[in-house]
Amino acid sequence: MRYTYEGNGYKGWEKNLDFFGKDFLVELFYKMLRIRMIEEEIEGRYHDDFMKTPIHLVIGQEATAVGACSALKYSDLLYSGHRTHGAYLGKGGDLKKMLSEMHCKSNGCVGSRGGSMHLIDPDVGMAWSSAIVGGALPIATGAALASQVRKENNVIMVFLGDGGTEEGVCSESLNFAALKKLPIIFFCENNFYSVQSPLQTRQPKRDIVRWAEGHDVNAIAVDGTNVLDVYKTARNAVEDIKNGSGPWFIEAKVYRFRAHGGAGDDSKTGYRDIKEREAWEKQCPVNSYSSFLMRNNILANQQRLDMERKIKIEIKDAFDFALNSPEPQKTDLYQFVYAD
Amino acid sequence: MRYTYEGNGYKGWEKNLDFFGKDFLVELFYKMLRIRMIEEEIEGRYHDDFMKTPIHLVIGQEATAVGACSALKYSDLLYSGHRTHGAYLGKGGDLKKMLSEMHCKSNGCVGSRGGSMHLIDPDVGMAWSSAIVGGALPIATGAALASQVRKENNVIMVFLGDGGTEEGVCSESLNFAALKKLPIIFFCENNFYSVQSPLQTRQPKRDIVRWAEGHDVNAIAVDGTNVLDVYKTARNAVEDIKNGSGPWFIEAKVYRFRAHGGAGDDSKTGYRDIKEREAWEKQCPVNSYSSFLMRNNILANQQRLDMERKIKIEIKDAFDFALNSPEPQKTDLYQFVYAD
Amino acid sequence: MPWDEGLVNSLVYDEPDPDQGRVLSYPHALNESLDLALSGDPSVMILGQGVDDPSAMFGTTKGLRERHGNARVFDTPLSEEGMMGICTGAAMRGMRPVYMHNRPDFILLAFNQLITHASKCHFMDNGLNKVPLVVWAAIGRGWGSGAQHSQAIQGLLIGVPGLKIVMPSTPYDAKGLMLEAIYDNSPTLIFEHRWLMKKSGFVPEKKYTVPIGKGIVRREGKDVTIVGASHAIELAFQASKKLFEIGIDVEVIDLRTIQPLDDEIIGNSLKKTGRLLVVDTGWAIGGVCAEIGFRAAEKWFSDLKSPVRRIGLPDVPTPAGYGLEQFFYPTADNIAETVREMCVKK
Amino acid sequence: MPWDEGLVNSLVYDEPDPDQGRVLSYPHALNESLDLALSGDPSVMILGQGVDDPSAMFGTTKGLRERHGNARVFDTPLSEEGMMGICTGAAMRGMRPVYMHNRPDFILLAFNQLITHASKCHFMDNGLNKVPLVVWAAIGRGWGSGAQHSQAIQGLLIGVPGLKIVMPSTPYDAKGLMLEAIYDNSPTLIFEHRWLMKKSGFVPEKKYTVPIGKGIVRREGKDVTIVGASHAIELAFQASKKLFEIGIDVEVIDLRTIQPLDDEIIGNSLKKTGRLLVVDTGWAIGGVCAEIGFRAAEKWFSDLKSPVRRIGLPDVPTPAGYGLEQFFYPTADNIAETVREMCVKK
Ligand SMILES: Cc1ncc(C[n+]2csc(CCOP(=O)(O)OP(=O)(O)O)c2C)c(N)n1
Ligand SMILES: Cc1ncc(C[n+]2csc(CCOP(=O)(O)OP(=O)(O)O)c2C)c(N)n1
Ligand SMILES: [Mg+2]
Ligand SMILES: [Mg+2]
Repeated sequence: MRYTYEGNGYKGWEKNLDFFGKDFLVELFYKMLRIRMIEEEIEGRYHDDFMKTPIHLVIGQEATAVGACSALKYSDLLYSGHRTHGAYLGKGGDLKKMLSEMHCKSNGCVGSRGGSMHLIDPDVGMAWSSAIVGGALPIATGAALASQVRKENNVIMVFLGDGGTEEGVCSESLNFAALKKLPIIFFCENNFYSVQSPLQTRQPKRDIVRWAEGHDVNAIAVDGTNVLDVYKTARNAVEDIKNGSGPWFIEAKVYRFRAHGGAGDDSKTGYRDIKEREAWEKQCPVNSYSSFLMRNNILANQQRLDMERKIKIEIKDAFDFALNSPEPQKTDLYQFVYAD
Repeated sequence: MRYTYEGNGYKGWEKNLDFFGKDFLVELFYKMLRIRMIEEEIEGRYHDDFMKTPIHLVIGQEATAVGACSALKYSDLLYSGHRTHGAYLGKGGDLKKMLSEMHCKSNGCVGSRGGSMHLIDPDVGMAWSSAIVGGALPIATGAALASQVRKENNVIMVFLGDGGTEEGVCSESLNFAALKKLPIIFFCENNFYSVQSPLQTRQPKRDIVRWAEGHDVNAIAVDGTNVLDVYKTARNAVEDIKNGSGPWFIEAKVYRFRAHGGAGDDSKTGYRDIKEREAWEKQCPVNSYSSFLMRNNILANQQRLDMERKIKIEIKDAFDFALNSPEPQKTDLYQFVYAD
Repeated sequence: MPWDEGLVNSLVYDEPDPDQGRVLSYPHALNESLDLALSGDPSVMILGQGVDDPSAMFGTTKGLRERHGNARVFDTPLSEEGMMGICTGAAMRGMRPVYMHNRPDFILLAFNQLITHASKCHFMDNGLNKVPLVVWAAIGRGWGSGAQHSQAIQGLLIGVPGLKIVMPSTPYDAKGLMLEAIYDNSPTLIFEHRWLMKKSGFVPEKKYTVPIGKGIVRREGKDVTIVGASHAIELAFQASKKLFEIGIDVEVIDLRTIQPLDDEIIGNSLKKTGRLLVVDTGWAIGGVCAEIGFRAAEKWFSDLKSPVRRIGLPDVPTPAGYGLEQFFYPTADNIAETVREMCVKK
Repeated sequence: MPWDEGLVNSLVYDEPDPDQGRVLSYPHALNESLDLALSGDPSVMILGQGVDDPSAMFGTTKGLRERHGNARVFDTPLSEEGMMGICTGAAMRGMRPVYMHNRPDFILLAFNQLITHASKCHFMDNGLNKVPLVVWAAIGRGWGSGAQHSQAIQGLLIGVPGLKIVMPSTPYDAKGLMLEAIYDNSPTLIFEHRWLMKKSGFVPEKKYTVPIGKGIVRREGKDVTIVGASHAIELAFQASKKLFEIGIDVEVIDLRTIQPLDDEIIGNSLKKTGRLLVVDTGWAIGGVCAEIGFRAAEKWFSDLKSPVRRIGLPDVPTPAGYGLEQFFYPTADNIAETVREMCVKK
């Protein structure tokens, strides 16, 4: 086992719950549960072969998506890399448009032209994503520049992985953001792997957050399995930025329970220890938060079951919608090469 | 005045001179003086138009070239960016070959094909340079990798400017060097400007050395006008690396007394304060060291005059050699596109 | 560089006729267009290494920061890939950045953002976002530029879907095409040639545009068609004068933009002359020359009376030294000689 | 991806004839060549993202680290530009790196090191240093690759002096050209096609090489010459079968390497057929198709009986969705139809 959980779970949070209000706490749970269930349904149906698209599941990484996005308003913009599902749903992206995209339908969020690594929904501020590692970082930074020049008073957030920090453009983006004191949060989901390559074969032993700090951005590490930690950290960053702090870099340590891409886990191929995954599954962001809420009488078991039923229906409807949506036509291919 | 000298001159060094021996101390001076005089001669002749090549003078930056290179053996390799003159001469490059190159002659160090930004002399370990900012950094890192794989037990040094640290590839190179614990020294001459752009329009306020440290390389800042400080720092790094420390990053603060390129200073155009340059000229690496040596009776005035006479002759001979060297032929153009 | 300034200054350009109207230098024409764009639209911004320094990017950006402020006219870090992405991201959010480079060579650092991002966003986004971005660079030559500071990369980019590529040859076009590029909603590259910076010409004061995708016949002729853009037009002109003296009447087509390419103007000319020589400032192989020659042999095959020919850079890197450089670049004499050959061999 | 695996598996390749000799899969052939190279020369090293992971770069690098150690076979950070420079620097110091990429798209991040450094070192250095570097990548198609994971960038690189570009079409060539590329002292790119990974064929066990710069006639014919490389040869073959049924006899030339280009083999064929169709897996505009077509119209103009034609990717980015993708890629039917047209219109 190379990478172990080093957080404290929800220890200490019991005393601080009034800070949020019960509805909000339950809502965070609902959002995580919804993402988990959507991802499991996608995974379950993947072998039906109707979704002719790569998938990069966020099962295990729901707390980062939900915690970080919940700190944003609609007018704040979110950018992401290839692992889009959590970002898109966390920011409030339309599930039907998402599933249509994944079914290559013409009413997909980008008309089946972008695929699952390019889920965007400008209506809710899910602004853009790139399938190129690090590719969205300067683009998000440019959005922050535009916000600053146009005095739009919003915050930009961009998701990246541990691998994303290895691209030179990440350093360039941090430098420019720090130079101009741009309103941007670099939110790094450090899940210790890039595809099947462990962090230790790609970076020296030092915390990513320390590397980021050298760029003169505000930087902090957070337990990425703990939605309250993530939310609080992101919210503080957002407020700080509104007060002119300039950019933040947040490193959230987290684990993906499935393969890099596709359905199922591939730990058995040997690139990581199955025990490592199992140990992290004990910190499952959905279940650990659920238990915490139940322990504190904020969530009841029946309530969770009701939620599940509701979400199941939503998901089924959305799949039906996607499956029955129209195919793109040949003439669509030649659209939008140049902009009018 | 944006950038002021913050060093201590040679204060404290009086008590530590035995460490080196007199000959060595004088030799350092001789090397700096030689570079200064060569540069001044190049500058003086530049308007004759026989050197049809850009020039990037190192007048003001002699202590870094000489101090750093003096810590290297011939088998250690040096790489550099566009500002090659100091590196080439510091590493022991052949002056005639250098001037022939600058006169576009076929016996130039690279046959007039590379020009003044590509002065290399593999015979003395002046391995390579690139006219692209940051371009030599990964190439030097690759040389360090080759040394490690082939167990060559030498050290690689690469010169870069403050601007070079802004290229993403600098971060990528540091990361890889740290990851593999490569035997390499990144020697950054921070002269506060990239062409006419001051550091403050390109980087946030934080020391470059702090940025480098974040990559988990050993890092240290040094007074780049003080040849003894530079030498000692570089030598320590070399020894450390031989003991398996992995890479070093050295930031030497220094000032160029002339324009970015070409002859003469261009401060009067207004991009920097003439007073700023004048203040730094008081820290002239050649003169401050000369005074220091004379104060300590290690160098006599007559000795300096003798040196100057000797160097003058060498320079004149080398220019004569270059001017009388053969021109390349048309057929040369088609050589070495592919390697045999 | 003294020798080099001399060399470039000694280029013989036709003296502009002041009766035509106001005469401006090439950089001044560009400066005026940037100034007009900044004044007319608060979303325009000009950035690049040294755009606000005393050299002012060959003079093209002189005074712009003073007049329009540091928020919209600013120097950048040495981070070409990052800044290309930053421009793209800002453009998607409603800005109209003009990102300027001393040399096209530096754009090669940013090919991932340019080719895999900027050019594709509008398509991938199903039209949701636009990227009204202008990327500007001046092709280097002389000054000992050498292999790493002289690359003319238009040939590498001509095949990339979604990009527009502009290569003006006169101060008039430089101004009008810059304004058109800024107003265009697709990412557009403008490749100037450093030697054109010494040119002067008639430039109207008002805001005007030159359309992207339309070429212009610079000289009418009946024997051979020379197609090119930018500095190549200058060479073609000089050659056409020499050729006229020996009875060969050349038509010179200035493409102005090489993507989209004005097929019609080439086709019409070939119908008349039946002979094509393509001249480009970039590598001859696989670039602009090859593309235009191919189209001729595909679309106007039956009009062709002799083999298509091309003159670009030979298949070697640029040597730094002045001596070798003289053997490297095409000249008006090369062009004239090639055209003569084309007319002899029937 | 299940659907995609199915799609690729359903490709109909000719069954190799086991009487010819040992049959290997395409990745296995590559694996064998890498293994032989590592065994035969301590300066060879294999690196790239995931080369030592269980997926082993389509299986091509399986077992290499175990057999040859982590010093010479290793995974890399996600730093394409940096690693390209690191390979170049190591190559100049006597190593022979093979730097592998899942997709050519990722090489675009490293164009500065590849084009402005690796390709020019030997020239700029006046021969003092050599760069025996191999850069390998498999062109993506299907799998919802989309605009950012499907680019076939050979057309962008064909004009860059100093690079060699190899595009094999059979397991035999994949092995022989890989070994040749490793022994070559110039930077050499190998572009595989992901769909060829499913192919099997005759592959001798011994160490052998296939020369760079020489094409091969895969099918003799007298009516039309189809020129291409890599996966395009498969399509040309399928088309040639259909065409034979309607009386059109196609000659298929597999270039094997597109830089240097085997002019002779093309010229000889055109002397016979007088008709040229170029097929490429990259964008049709400004790339391999344009270059070869241009050469035909320049060098063998008098042999040509009909306009040169090309089939490459249309001038649009790749759509991710399977539906649109079907309209995007060339097919054997497109090729057959184009050839038929060429033969009809005299
Ligand atoms: C520039 C680039 N290099 C390589 C890839 C292939 N790739 C796709 S996702 C991925 C892993 C990235 O790891 P990380 O950033 O940690 O994100 P994670 O998948 O762990 O969420 C890689 C290497 C790519 N898409 N882009
Ligand atoms: C990639 C790249 N961008 C821009 C340039 C143009 N350029 C040449 S030297 C230089 C200044 C570099 O500054 P620095 O690294 O601080 O070195 P200094 O000149 O101060 O020694 C610049 C911007 C270049 N050569 N390469
Ligand atoms: Mg990761
Ligand atoms: Mg500097």
